[in-house]
Amino acid sequence: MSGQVETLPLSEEVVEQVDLTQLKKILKVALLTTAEPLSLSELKKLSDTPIENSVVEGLLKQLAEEHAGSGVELGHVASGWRLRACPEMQPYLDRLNPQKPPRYSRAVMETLAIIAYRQPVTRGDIEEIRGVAVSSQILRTLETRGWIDVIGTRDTPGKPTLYATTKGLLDDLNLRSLQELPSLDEMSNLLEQDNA
Amino acid sequence: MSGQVETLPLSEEVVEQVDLTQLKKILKVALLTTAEPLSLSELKKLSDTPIENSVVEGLLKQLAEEHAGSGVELGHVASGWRLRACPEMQPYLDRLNPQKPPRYSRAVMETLAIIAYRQPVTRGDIEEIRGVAVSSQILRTLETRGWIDVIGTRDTPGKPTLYATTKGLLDDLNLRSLQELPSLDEMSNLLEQDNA
Amino acid sequence: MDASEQTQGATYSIHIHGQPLLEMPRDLYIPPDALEIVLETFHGPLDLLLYLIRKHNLDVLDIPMAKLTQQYMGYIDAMQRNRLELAAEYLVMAAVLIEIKSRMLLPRPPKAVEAGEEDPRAELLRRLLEYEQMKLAAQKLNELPQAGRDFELVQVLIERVVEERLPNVNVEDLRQAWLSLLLRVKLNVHHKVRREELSVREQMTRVLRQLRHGEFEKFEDLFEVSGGIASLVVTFIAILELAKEILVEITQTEVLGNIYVRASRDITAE
Repeated sequence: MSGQVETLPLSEEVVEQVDLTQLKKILKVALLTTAEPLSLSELKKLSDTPIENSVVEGLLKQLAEEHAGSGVELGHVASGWRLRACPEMQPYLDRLNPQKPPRYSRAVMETLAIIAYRQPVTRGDIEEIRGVAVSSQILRTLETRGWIDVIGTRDTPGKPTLYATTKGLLDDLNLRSLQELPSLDEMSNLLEQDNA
Repeated sequence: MSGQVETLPLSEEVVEQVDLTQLKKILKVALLTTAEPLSLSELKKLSDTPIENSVVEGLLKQLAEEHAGSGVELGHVASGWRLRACPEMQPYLDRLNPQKPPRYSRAVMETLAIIAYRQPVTRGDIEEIRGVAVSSQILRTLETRGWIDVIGTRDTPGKPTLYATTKGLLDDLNLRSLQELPSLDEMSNLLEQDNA
Repeated sequence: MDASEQTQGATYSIHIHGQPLLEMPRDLYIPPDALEIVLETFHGPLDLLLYLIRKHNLDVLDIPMAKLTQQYMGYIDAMQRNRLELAAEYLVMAAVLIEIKSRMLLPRPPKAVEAGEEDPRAELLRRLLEYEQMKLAAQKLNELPQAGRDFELVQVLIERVVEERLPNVNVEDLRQAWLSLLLRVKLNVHHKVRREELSVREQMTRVLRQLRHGEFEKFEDLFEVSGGIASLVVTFIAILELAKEILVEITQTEVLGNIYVRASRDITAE
């Protein structure tokens, strides 16, 4: 009897301290104000009293359900939980940030075109066609992007590196093969039109 | 009769295009994803069809009401509308980010006050009021924070730079205009201190 | 002044007879350790003067110049005795105070008084009040909740930010690049453009890739039989082209024996 009397107020106190509605509100605000994912252990810090993982996870599940259809979703990624805008909101958000995707310089595009149509080519070949020196930076940009790679060296003095385009380029251009690139005939026609 | 038949589909179409529930959702997501305030004209871009200011303002009012008590509030500041966490949530959020931004020194705050209340001012003006030299560091701190800005030069010998405060300062202080700054103590009140 | 006795205060909370430093005694006694704090506490001479006036209940409208100057000089002397680096402004202010004091000692001609000639203290008063006004304004500004310090802004992630770093290129871009190149080249050389060139080049790349390991491969293994006759022909031309450019080595050890192909010596770069 006395044991019961002693434990009762204690457990009541605990229930009182962990105000789940309040904690859910705090979790939500934390997720709203943090762009980085928050781990479970970070989220647990938001409770004034020690709390079980399962309780936090339960609240997160509730939050995820409450956000359904709101254009924002609560997701669980590798490093924790985070809110993000649903992809279908993207077109609207883009209207606010018309930050156009960066464009490659003419030098990069011309180098890529030469490699695509004349592969395998050396840097010297590219320079000969473009009429100017090709910086390592340009080639590195295209290599980093995974659009060109080194497939060997030409057996001439200096053993120049041979570049060719990759499957990755075709994938990114949504082509099945290099033959689907705009044909050169078509282009020379265009050229003639220009001259006409 | 034929007139009615012709106009009816048209007005229905308009009603259909401006789906206010959808627009409110888009406005909300835009406000959730943007830390910078969004102006009315930016928010209007989110509608697929041209829309009245009053309609957007009505939706913003609804959103503000819906956020009441959620720990997040929709506010109207100098550059537009934005969501912020209520200050009472800060103690919890500080647990996640124990590195608080440093408080500015008295010298920085006094310089800011002089620029805010006496703008546009030159460095000389600030030094005259404070009675001490103003270091470049102080001005740079305020410029880097985006709170002050060079708005020109005074047409006196040496063409000293003129400083003024920015909308960013008002945004960061959650104010809509300079008139909402705390009012200055009247000189007469300062004098009366003696007599007390 | 018995300074040595009074050094019990720590650097940041100096107490004199139990009183914190900021409640400085009227006799202007300053413990030596506190001087630096004094310099840090007061932001310039106006600030120090305001402190003296407010703390000693001096009348701003009728500043007793003798008393104020004496107290101010007390601080300056103490700081200089301790060879603390004193901002020049403090010394300038000392000169201003002494000047005002001396002008007040001179009898003012009645004419000047009638003509409303300014009290020599007027300018000092104006400056003091203006400074005090700004000092109080700064305090109030600092009390306003600040973004990042007192409240956070809501910012939910938009994934795009991460994804969109790389420029997008489409076929049209590539075509335009090539076109502009051709335009340029056309000015110099007549460029012979042939349709089939592309697939030959493509096959050259494919064959070279296949041979990248550096070992001999059977000639027939280099062909993609499923590609049809046209493909076989193009591949054959490609291999010949590679041989012409000394990119591959083709060998046949016996008549009618297997033909082997391998990349030229240094072609196996990786």
